Amino acid sequence: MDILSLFILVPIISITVLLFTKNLRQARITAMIGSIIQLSMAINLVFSYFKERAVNDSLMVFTKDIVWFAPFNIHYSVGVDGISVALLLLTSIVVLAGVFISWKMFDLPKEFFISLIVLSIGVYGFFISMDLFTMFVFFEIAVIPMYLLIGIWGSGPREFSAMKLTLMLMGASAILLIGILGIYFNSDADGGALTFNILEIAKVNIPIEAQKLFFPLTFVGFAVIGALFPFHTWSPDGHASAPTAVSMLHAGVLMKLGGYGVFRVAMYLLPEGAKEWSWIFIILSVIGVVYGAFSAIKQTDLKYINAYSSVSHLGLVLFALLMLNKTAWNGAIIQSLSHGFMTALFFALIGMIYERTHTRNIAELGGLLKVIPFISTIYVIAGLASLGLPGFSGFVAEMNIFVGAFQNDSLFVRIATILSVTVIVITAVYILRVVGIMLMGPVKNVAYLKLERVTWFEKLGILLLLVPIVGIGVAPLWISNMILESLQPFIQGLL
Amino acid sequence: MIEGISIYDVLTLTTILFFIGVYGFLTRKNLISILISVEMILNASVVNFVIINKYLYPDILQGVIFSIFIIAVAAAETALAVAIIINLYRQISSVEVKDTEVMKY
Amino acid sequence: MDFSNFLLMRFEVILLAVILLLIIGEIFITQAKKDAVIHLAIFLFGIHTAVGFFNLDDGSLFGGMYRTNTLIQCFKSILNVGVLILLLQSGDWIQEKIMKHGRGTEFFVLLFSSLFGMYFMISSGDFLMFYLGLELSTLPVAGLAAYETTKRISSEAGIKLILSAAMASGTALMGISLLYATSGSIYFSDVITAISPDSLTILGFVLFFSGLAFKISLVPFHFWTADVYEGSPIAIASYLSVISKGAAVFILMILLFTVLKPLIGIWEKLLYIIAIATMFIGNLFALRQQNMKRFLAYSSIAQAGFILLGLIIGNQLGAATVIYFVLIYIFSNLAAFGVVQAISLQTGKELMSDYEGLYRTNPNLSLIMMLALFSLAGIPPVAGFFGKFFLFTAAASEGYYFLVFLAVVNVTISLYYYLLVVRAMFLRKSNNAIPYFKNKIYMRLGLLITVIGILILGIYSPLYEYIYELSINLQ
Amino acid sequence: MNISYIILIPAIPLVVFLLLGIFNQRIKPSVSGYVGVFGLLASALMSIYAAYQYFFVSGNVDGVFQTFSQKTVWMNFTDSLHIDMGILIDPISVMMLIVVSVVSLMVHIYSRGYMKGDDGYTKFFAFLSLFTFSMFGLVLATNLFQIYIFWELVGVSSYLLIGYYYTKTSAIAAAKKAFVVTRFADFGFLIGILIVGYYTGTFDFETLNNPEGSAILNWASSSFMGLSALTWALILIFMGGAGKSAMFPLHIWLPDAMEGPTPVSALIHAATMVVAGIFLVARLFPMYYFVDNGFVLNIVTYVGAFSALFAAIIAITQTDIKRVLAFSTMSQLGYMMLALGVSGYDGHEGVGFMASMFHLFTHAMFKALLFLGAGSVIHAVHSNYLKDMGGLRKYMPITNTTFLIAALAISGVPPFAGFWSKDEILVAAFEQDKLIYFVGVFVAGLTAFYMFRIYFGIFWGKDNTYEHTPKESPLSMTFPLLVLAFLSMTVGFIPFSEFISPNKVGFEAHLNYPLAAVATVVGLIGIALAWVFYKKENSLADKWAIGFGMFYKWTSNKFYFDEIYMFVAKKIFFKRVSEPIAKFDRKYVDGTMVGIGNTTVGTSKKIKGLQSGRVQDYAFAFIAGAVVIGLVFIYFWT
Repeated sequence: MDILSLFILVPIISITVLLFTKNLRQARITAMIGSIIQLSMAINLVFSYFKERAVNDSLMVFTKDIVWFAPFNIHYSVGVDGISVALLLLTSIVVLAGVFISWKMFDLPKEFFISLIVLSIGVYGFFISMDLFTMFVFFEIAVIPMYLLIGIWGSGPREFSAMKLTLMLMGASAILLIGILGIYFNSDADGGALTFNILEIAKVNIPIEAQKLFFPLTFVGFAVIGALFPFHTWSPDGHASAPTAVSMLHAGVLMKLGGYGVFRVAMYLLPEGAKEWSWIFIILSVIGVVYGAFSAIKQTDLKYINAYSSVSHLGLVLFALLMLNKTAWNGAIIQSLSHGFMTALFFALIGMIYERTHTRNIAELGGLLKVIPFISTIYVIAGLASLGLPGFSGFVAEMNIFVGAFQNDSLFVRIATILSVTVIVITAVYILRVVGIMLMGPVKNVAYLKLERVTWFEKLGILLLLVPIVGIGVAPLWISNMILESLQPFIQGLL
Repeated sequence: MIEGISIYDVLTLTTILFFIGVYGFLTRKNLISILISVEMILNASVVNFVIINKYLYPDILQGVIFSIFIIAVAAAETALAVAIIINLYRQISSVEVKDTEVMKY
Repeated sequence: MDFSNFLLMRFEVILLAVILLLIIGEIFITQAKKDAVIHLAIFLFGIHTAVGFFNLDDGSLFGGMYRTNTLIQCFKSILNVGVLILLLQSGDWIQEKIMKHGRGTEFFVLLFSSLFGMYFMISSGDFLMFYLGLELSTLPVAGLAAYETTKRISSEAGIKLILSAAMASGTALMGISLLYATSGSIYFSDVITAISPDSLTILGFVLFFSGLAFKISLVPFHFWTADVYEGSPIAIASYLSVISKGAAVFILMILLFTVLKPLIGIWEKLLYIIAIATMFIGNLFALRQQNMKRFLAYSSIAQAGFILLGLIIGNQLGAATVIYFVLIYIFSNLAAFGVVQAISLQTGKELMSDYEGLYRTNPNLSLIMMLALFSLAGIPPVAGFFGKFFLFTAAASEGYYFLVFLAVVNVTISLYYYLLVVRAMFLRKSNNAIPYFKNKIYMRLGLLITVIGILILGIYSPLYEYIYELSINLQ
Repeated sequence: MNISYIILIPAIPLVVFLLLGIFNQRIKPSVSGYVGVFGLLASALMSIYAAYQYFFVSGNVDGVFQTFSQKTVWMNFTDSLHIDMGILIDPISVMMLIVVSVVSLMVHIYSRGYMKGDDGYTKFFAFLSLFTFSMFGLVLATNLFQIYIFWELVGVSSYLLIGYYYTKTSAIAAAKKAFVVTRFADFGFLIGILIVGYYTGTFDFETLNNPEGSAILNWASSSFMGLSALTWALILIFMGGAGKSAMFPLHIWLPDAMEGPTPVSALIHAATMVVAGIFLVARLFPMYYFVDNGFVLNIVTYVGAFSALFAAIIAITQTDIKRVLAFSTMSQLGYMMLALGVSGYDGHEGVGFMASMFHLFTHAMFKALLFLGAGSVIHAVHSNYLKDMGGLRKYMPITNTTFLIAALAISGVPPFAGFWSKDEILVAAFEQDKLIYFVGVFVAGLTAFYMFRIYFGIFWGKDNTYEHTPKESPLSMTFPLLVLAFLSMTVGFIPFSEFISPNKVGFEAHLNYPLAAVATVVGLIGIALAWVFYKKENSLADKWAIGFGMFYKWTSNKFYFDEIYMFVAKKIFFKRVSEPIAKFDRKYVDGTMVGIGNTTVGTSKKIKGLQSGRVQDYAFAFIAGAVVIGLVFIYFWT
């Protein structure tokens, strides 16, 4: 078994074991052990990657290729570069944190953890796939458990939200499907065989006309899950209704599939299409960036705030990807990671606050710093990270994006860049608004004085997420180098 | 081959027969009448087969054989339909089409 | 004369033997042990199915009226497997509801006769054999649809089916007669060479096509479907939706790809329009169904629309994807119908609202239902996804991107209503949820097979490769 | 010169911060105070040692002060653009090290007394350490991006410290305001950095500031809307500096920032962080001077001068003593900006630059002293308002004396520190622009007036009766006062021009006696007026206030700038932008998506009649379908 396929296999084993668990205790411990194994595998992968990279300078390492559907030339083909490695690490951390946060999932615990792990299989598979078909399969595997997770364990208008989210994402994947088929049937342009393999297709010069036609489909297909304006509306409702761990995984990991897919498929395989269409998507993504931030200002539900902030932050990812240069791409990937950790952390904290106070309406909360200092302090830190404070990962990402975007010297892009830089101000406004209203101020409800202090598993979950945020923020060079190195061939493909 | 009658005349006749059957099917209120109309539709094609065979391809009797089978099958079909109609009649004491509209939308 | 030639008709011969054995058996089985008929039927049919897997030579009989090849055998085996699952699933129902009236044997005889007709339909080498097969496959089903003689809607379903079927066969015959007029022969092998796209041929083709489209329930020839499914016993609805439809798809494919190949310019346009109409109408009607049988009926109409995406390209790839899809569809739909049947049998409830809270009382059934629905919707990793993906790939291979686009839009719509069922079962909690019950062995076996099929068929790629190789026969 | 040990100067506060921050709950308050103080003491000693080394031992080679730097790549953007982390040692950074470490040390010591018994004692010291670390990082920055990073960090420390009393609504609002307003300024700063990075290909100060370097020589290579790109960049960078240094019109956060604990106001909002803007312009001075022939410096001058005047006028009418000091700070910062703006580059022309730094240095001492003194008073009477004070000289002799020294220093009375630096500024202004000079002199008079207004108001004036008799503060608080008072008296004698100049070559600066005399006289007049108005309790001030009428009202309301900003923020951005967007999102964007779903379901309902249930209708559809399709194919598609 190769090192990457284990990422699929171990969760499957976890699920199999979970099927035989009897109660919450057994279920969560099984899930935890499974996730810890995953995390250690991911960490191991990082180190092995560096080792392998030193001796192997092919685009993807640890590749494994098995023919699956020969008539279609579909392969089960996996491999990673620095970008996937980073995202795999993100996933494994967020999943483990999610398990910790769901420590007290009393309702149907077994099913909950199974769905959660199925979701993670989809994500892992997506990140390691080098074959468009398997990539698409894993993409859908990742999306569908959301319906159950939100629908069964959610709150509020959970059925509606779950349905909306699922349908919009599946609708997007439907569009994506056409894009993928379009790429597939043009992959023989240079006389070779039709193929789904990304690396093979990248070597082919897909006809310009086809690129122009299929780029928008591929882009939109992926970008919907990355909350591209105006297709982002599944996200606020979905996040608001989802249980904590699911919001974490969804915003933290699942939404990254969008950016990653855009990058790996749309940009890499259809560069001419990207150049042709980038202007319209730049406009949309900048609207998303500013618009998400402005919307967040007016929200009163914590989860909505965070959801709109995700729209804004992920808008930056898409924006950066459209800049078509290394620095911005690097920023986009780091932003993906950083947003993944940050937003997962946020949702975790919101979940803890909700569990204690039974409200997410900031108007009803107040003075939490006094009653639950640990959670509140971390919330402030997460907030600061979110508004791009140096020393946290968000800053590194944003600066890369801005500097990268500024390398592009058309006036249009300049204006777009400057507009998107405004988020550093708007973000500050909505983050500080929440901090001011919810955490500071007098304690609004006497019942809050008796709130339960933070528990060990919650602390563990929080720390898991906080460490990488600070880690990337303080010493960005290693991760940035890992990513930059992997970006090189993509840039060459573009030029 | 019938003197003085071209194949077109016969085909026109069968077409008319076919559409009479269709018309009957669409307008009769009684299930039995509908069944009779179906017979007309089938018979239109029976005549068709025979005429085409006779006029165009008189060497091999494919069409004629075909028409025999059609008659046989039509009989079976009618028998079954009548059986079902009788069963329906036992339950609702009616063979009107409008009484078979319980399931819709 | 060498009778060994008749071994080419092994499927038909054995099935006929099974039918006769059952009829004879009925004479000897005492009233007290009537249930033995069920075991006997299932056992015999199981043997028949197993024998069907053994290899058989290609060849033809009766001067080309009957022909067989590996692909056709494959079809027949697929149908056999479907019928076997169906028998397993409906064994309990027959025992409890039909045997009381002492009409068990007839049920099997009629069912097998219909299957017998399908064999001939698929194997037909000329229009006459085709017509006979078609009628033989339809008429017994009409009887079966009206089998629950005490239920008004059952009779209504029967009458609707037989009248519509008569209309359809009348139209189809008219079409065949016109084709006969233009080509001069009813033998397929002659038709291929003689046919050309002139007006009369086109008219004949369209009329003929409508007869088959009726069986596949393509829009606008689909209207009988929902009513008949709802009224008939679930076993029959299930049979109509998978076996009958599957057989019709096979023969339509054979005809289009071989006999009517010269008309491809016509039928690809025809299929294009009808595919779109079928998908949309099926899905839009399915959206608001409450009765599970009716719901599955519309869903099966929509699925038929998807099948056309594979047919439209008219080559090996299309054939392979269609067969593969039908195979998967049989398993998925049988699983869904199986669950509906199990619940209906135990509680008599068939409405979606009755399913609320099902997961908390009957988790296994709910899971099977969910897998089946996901497979129908096309969600990986269950088989339906692969079937649909390949169909779309097939359509896209000839540049039908817009059609694929509409199809994927429809996948999304269909996902909505499949999720409605999932919602009822998993998301809702209900005080009067269907209480826990245990199924009998046949039903469990039947469901188990479908589940295994749903889980394995997609991922296990050699199967598709095998079908793909067989499909070369249709070139 | 070996500069590697200098890294410890910021590192120690960082370690202290992490220590106190992480073990916040477990550490005893008394211990945490000592940890903070001794940590900073070490930093301060090292700073002084470094200054000694630099200025007197090894920094000066052939009359030119050398620049030493040590850096390591922190983040790569492109092949040429990268963020370095490191330390840059040149005259102004060494000077700033002294300022920051000394004032911070004093504030740390002072806080041990001032914050005694507070719940968040440890947290407070942690934040102070964080701030100190960030400030050190800022002054030692080797490149634009590094300075931006620490710029943000001081901003957030400021946020945390202003909002230290987090249960007080006003403190929360003030903290938020401070952060958002400076963030808005940083928006400009960041874009400026981006422009610089793109057009010069470097962020590094040494490269950028080199007068013979390509960055400066090619400043005109690209232009945008009539100005060169670099000019725009410098304007935007100045915007960042103006935000941090509370220049008009980005000053509105500074008065509100007084909601923080008084030691914080002394450290951050008087002595160190607010001068970061001045420091930034000074740091990039060669660029400002050479690019576009100093065009941007004109802006700097006028913004500085206007802010100085504007703030001084407002300061007269405020009744909260900390706010008076805040506006005074703003006014003095304007002074420094102004001085930078009028400065030249070579030799004696660089007197403005030198004066600005000099004033920065002296101002840090006496303004910190003023704030700490005010804190001592507030500590004693538990109120910020002038009306609750009066006659305190009897109760608090040390505070009284030190406050007086500081007031004299800021008023420019010789021989106190302020006199020397202010004189240099006026000299520079006089040589450059007479109008600016007169503004400067006028502001000097106003400064003396309002400063003595509060001095008399606090320590003389009416004899208030107090519920709790005010007591002199403990030694931990008076000790820093005494130290700073000593410094306020003496630092003016430092021959600053020999150490600090734009081109890093020392020069001789002489006292310009006529100008010095004018300034001193104006200052004394201000003091005298204050004496008349406020020495004894009388109604003169009120009469005059009524005399000024509208003007007084406008002034005491700070010219309604808060209200304007509030209007823009609340009424325009919240109500007219944010709210409509939020609604638009729900109603139209989301509405469209939901609408698509509803339309589908609606269509489904509408067409249900097709399935009528009547078998004849089905047959009709069947036959009509077949016939229509057939005819269409025959007549249209063959």
